[in-house]
Amino acid sequence: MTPHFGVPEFGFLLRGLQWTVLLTLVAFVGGCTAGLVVALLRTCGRTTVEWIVRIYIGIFQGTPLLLQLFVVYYGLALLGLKLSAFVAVAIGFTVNASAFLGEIWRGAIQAVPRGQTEAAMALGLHYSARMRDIVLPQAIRIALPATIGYLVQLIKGTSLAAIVGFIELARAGQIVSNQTYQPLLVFGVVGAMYFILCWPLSWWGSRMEARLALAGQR
Amino acid sequence: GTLEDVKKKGVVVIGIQGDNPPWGYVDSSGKQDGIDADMGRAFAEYLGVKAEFVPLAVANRIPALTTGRVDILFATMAMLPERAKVVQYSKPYVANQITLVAAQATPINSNADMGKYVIGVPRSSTQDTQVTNNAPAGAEIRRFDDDAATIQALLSGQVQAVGANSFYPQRLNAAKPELGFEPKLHFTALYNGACTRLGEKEWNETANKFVDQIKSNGKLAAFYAKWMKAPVPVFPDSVPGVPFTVQ
Amino acid sequence: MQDQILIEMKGVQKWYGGYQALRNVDLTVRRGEKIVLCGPSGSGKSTLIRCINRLEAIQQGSIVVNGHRFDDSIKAIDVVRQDVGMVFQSFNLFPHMTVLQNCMLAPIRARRISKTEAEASARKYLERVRIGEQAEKYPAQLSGGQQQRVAIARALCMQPKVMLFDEPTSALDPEMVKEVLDTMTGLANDGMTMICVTHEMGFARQVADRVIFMAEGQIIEEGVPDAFFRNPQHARTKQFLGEILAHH
Amino acid sequence: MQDQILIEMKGVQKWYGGYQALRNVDLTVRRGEKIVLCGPSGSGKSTLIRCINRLEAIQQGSIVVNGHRFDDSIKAIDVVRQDVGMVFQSFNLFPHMTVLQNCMLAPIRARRISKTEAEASARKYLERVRIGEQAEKYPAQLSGGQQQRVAIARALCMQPKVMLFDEPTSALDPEMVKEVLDTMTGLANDGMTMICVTHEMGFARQVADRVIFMAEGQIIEEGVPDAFFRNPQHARTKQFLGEILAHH
Amino acid sequence: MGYTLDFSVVWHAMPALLWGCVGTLGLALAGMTLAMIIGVAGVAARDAKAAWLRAIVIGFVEIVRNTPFLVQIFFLFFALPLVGVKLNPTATAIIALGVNGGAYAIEIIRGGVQSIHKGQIEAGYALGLHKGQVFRSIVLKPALRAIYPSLTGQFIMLTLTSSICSAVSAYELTSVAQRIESDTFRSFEVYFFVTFLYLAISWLLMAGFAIISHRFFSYPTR
Ligand SMILES: Nc1ncnc2c1ncn2[C@@H]1O[C@H](COP(=O)(O)OP(=O)(O)OP(=O)(O)O)[C@@H](O)[C@H]1O
Ligand SMILES: Nc1ncnc2c1ncn2[C@@H]1O[C@H](COP(=O)(O)OP(=O)(O)OP(=O)(O)O)[C@@H](O)[C@H]1O
Ligand SMILES: [Mg+2]
Ligand SMILES: [Mg+2]
Repeated sequence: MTPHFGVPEFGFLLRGLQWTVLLTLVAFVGGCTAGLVVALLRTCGRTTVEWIVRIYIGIFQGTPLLLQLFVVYYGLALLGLKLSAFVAVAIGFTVNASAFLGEIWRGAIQAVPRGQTEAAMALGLHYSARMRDIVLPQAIRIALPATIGYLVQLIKGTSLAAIVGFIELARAGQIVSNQTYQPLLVFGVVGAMYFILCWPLSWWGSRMEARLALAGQR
Repeated sequence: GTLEDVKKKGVVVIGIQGDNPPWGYVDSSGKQDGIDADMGRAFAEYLGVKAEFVPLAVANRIPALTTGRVDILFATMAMLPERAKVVQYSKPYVANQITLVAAQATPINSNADMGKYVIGVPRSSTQDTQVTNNAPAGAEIRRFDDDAATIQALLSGQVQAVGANSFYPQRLNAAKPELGFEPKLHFTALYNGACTRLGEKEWNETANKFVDQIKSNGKLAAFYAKWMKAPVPVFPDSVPGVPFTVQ
Repeated sequence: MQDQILIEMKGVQKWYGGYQALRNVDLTVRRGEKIVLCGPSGSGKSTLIRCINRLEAIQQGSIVVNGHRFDDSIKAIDVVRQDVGMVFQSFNLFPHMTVLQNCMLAPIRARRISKTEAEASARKYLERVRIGEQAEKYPAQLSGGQQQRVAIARALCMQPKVMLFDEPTSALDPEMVKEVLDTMTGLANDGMTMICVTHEMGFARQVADRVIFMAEGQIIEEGVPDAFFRNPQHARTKQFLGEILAHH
Repeated sequence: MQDQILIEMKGVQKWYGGYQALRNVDLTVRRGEKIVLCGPSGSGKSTLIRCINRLEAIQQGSIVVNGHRFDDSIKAIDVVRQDVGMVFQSFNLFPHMTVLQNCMLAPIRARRISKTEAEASARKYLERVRIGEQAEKYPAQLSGGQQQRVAIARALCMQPKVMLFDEPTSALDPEMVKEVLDTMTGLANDGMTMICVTHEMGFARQVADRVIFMAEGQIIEEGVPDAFFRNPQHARTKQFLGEILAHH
Repeated sequence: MGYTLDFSVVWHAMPALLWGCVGTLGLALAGMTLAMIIGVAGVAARDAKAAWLRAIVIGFVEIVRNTPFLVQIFFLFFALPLVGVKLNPTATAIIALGVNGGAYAIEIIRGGVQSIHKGQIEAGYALGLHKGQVFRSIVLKPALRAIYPSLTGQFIMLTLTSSICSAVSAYELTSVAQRIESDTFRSFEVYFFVTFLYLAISWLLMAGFAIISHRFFSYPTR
């Protein structure tokens, strides 16, 4: 009745880890796409649009992700839009990530010196060419460390997908701990798995940051 | 959707608990198991469709049903009058003893004794309701997310007693046999039913016919022997405040 | 041809919020003219030349560049910007592109000429500012003077009708000022129409057809360099020239 | 008294990692002397004066300031720093303090004089650099020239024996250069000992007792301004002066 | 549909919910205070002479930043009793929040100190101030001002993270919400409204932070 923590349990955690990775990828890809739109709208120069986007960002940065997922999952269902759990979670994460990444990238876009845009304008380049060729390539470099940092948050944040039934790593840990009654061991292993997933990214991020800082000094 | 939709699609979506053995849990190979899972599969078979399980956390079982994310709940749903106001119960199919469990050495003999200790319960569970109703005013009750955390709180000494269902003593003693965990107070026997949405007559009638059938054809007895290691108890014909049919 | 009017500003007024940066400015520039703009800090020199290629919008008056009147249509702005080259105090080279790419970008994207053509022309102008062998380097690998010369070449690649310079040498180490001024002088001798904000009075004397003095958003005085420096009319001009020339 | 030696550098060598920034520098400064230091970018001018108040540590040689020899004891460094005032190219005013607070901070903290006394002295020196009425403003609210004058007043408040200036006017708009140079000239006329890195040759001519030319970490040539400018001895000096003076 | 929204339960539960907000704010503010202390101490230790001390700080920061909060708080609540440290849920929550926020604060504050222009520090030395005086009078305020947005942003996140503390039965808004939900089964209404309450809390905090910033960091810059 009560198995000990062994190979099958470890395998179960690994399957949870797969979900964690998959959910993270979906959220990140979705968040990047939507975040780019948010960032561009937030810097478009039209006061009304910028304010609407600001409020959008404020709402999703100002409430717990847990409750956002809840409201998307059940709220959309109440409106008669019955999405599969995966699609609902993907939407929830995408929307949340778009707010955070949008804000990170807005900062990066605005951190590109104004003279760059002016030089591009003076050369007769249109908005799309200015963004694509001049501003965004520089903004991406500036934003990379923070973006990687957010990716780490996202990996950890996917644990909240459990509330709508996803058995990702944290949930798998709960289940195994509930079967084996060795929560310390189980959560230790789960923590280590998150660490192995997140730490290389964090390390890469801070190295990028250090490099950027160095480049900035020159 | 409606019963007809389900038959057309060939899949019934069943809400179940994901981490609460032996009621409903996902085993190490990722398969949904437990007595509720067997019930669910039997129900799908009864309808002639496939079963699709949605594992739910305790607190999300009712919203998953009411918002239409699942068609029916086999999710350790104890019959309580308040719940009956928002979901439609079927006839009962499982009984559950709700008790207060503590180590042998902890002297608890009456409800009033609960006031002297810190008591843990899984939030939103039947135990939560029972302990809250029976404990003296001012008793310190700590609410955790699920059974695992509650049990762990007792084992680590963060609480001295827990509101338990029939399976807690067995699990606790497996982890720390030297403490001799035992039921101290008996609160109530509770009955679990399948839940459908309020007012959906067709679903409710189908669920009731299914429960009647497995009671009479011995299937339920087999499930009971497998999971509860006990014979099927006698179920009451009515539970106060909990109608089994659409009113 | 020599007398053709290239830029005509009439009654131009420009506000930043409540602050009026240009007050009723009239200015006519003919093809081939070289104009030096000077005046104290905050007098509106940058604002004036930035209005010419619409980096700033004006609130009143009209600006006609090479026959195109500014309305607010995007089309008109783009057409004018292609006719007007601009060089900034802080170079504003694109740091993520090589020198060559910096020079090729706008011709390809805005003029839509082919890559090979763009490259040929870029290399030609880089040679002309005597920096051809640095084409594959990134801006950060060049000295300030070299960067500014690349910026000039980049603007020339669009084959502008007129070049605007906004204090092109004031961010440079003293040693590098000369190489940039020499490049500009060369350009002037080739007949390029130029408006140049600068405090390099030696350059003004040598190159300018007209020196224009601004203060508080207005054109106060203008004249040929010799007369302007020897015999300024207005008190404000005298004071300014006194300050600027005192410590040289 | 007039002949008292205030600074004496002997055989000073300074490396940044593997790069030698100062090569065997000897320099003696007497009380009341005004010295202008010039030379191409990277020649070690800043490094030299930063060694004097130990913002940079030296690896060989000795520096004696006002009779105090630098060893590495914290005490000696602090004492010397209080005797040496320094003015930077980029002002380095503290942005979160008002002008007055900027001037009062060090006297209160390092000299431990009373608040009222510090304020009185701060106001006196602010008057002296003709900026008394700006005492309550924050640095960002002042023009560059005003900021640099505050920086001078701030250094004076510590009543230093010698003032070091590291290109004090090269971050300024041309108009503001004069007001700062005037302040410095005033200071020189009052008898302050000064070492000044600058390319303002007019100032050097007018004020300096000696002009020193550095290149590649060495003192190449020195002399009284007249002789130095009219008749430089070394090829490197001639070339430098040629470049520097060409466009003026 | 068979389900009609009924927000009256939320109305009836309002006092409890508002108390929950107080609980959340209390946890958050206590957590932030602890995080600040850990942050400043950590920055000092991060640049200490003793290599082991630096290693501890680096290890601490990396572990905390690369594991989920839930795992951290479980560890504090369920594992520390095994070595004889038994903290009540509130203390556990505050420490968990403080430790989590502290790790981020260390990195943020460090960045702020490094962002101070070297010339500022040199000017301080040139005036004869010593290291401590330079840090207190010259570095600290501009550094805090530079990091203020990211620091307060992190603290808002910390406030939202406190919703996870219900997992160890700490008293805060989410636990109150779950309690009301289990009484009424009006999950959607309750959670929807609680989401609004969180929004109100974070906007309130932002406003508070803005006032503090205005009061202490409002010197002009270019
Ligand atoms: N974007 C802006 N917003 C508000 N005011 C501005 C802006 N740009 C310039 N100004 C103001 O307009 C006035 C003229 O500025 P402008 O840059 O044209 O002066 P300038 O003559 O070029 O001075 P400088 O020699 O310092 O470059 C100044 O008072 C300046 O403060
Ligand atoms: N902190 C440092 N680390 C490494 N190298 C340095 C450092 N500071 C200066 N150098 C190098 O030492 C040399 C002398 O620098 P220094 O700043 O003294 O020159 P300078 O004569 O003041 O030049 P400039 O006129 O550009 O200010 C330069 O080659 C410079 O690159
Ligand atoms: Mg200007
Ligand atoms: Mg220097």
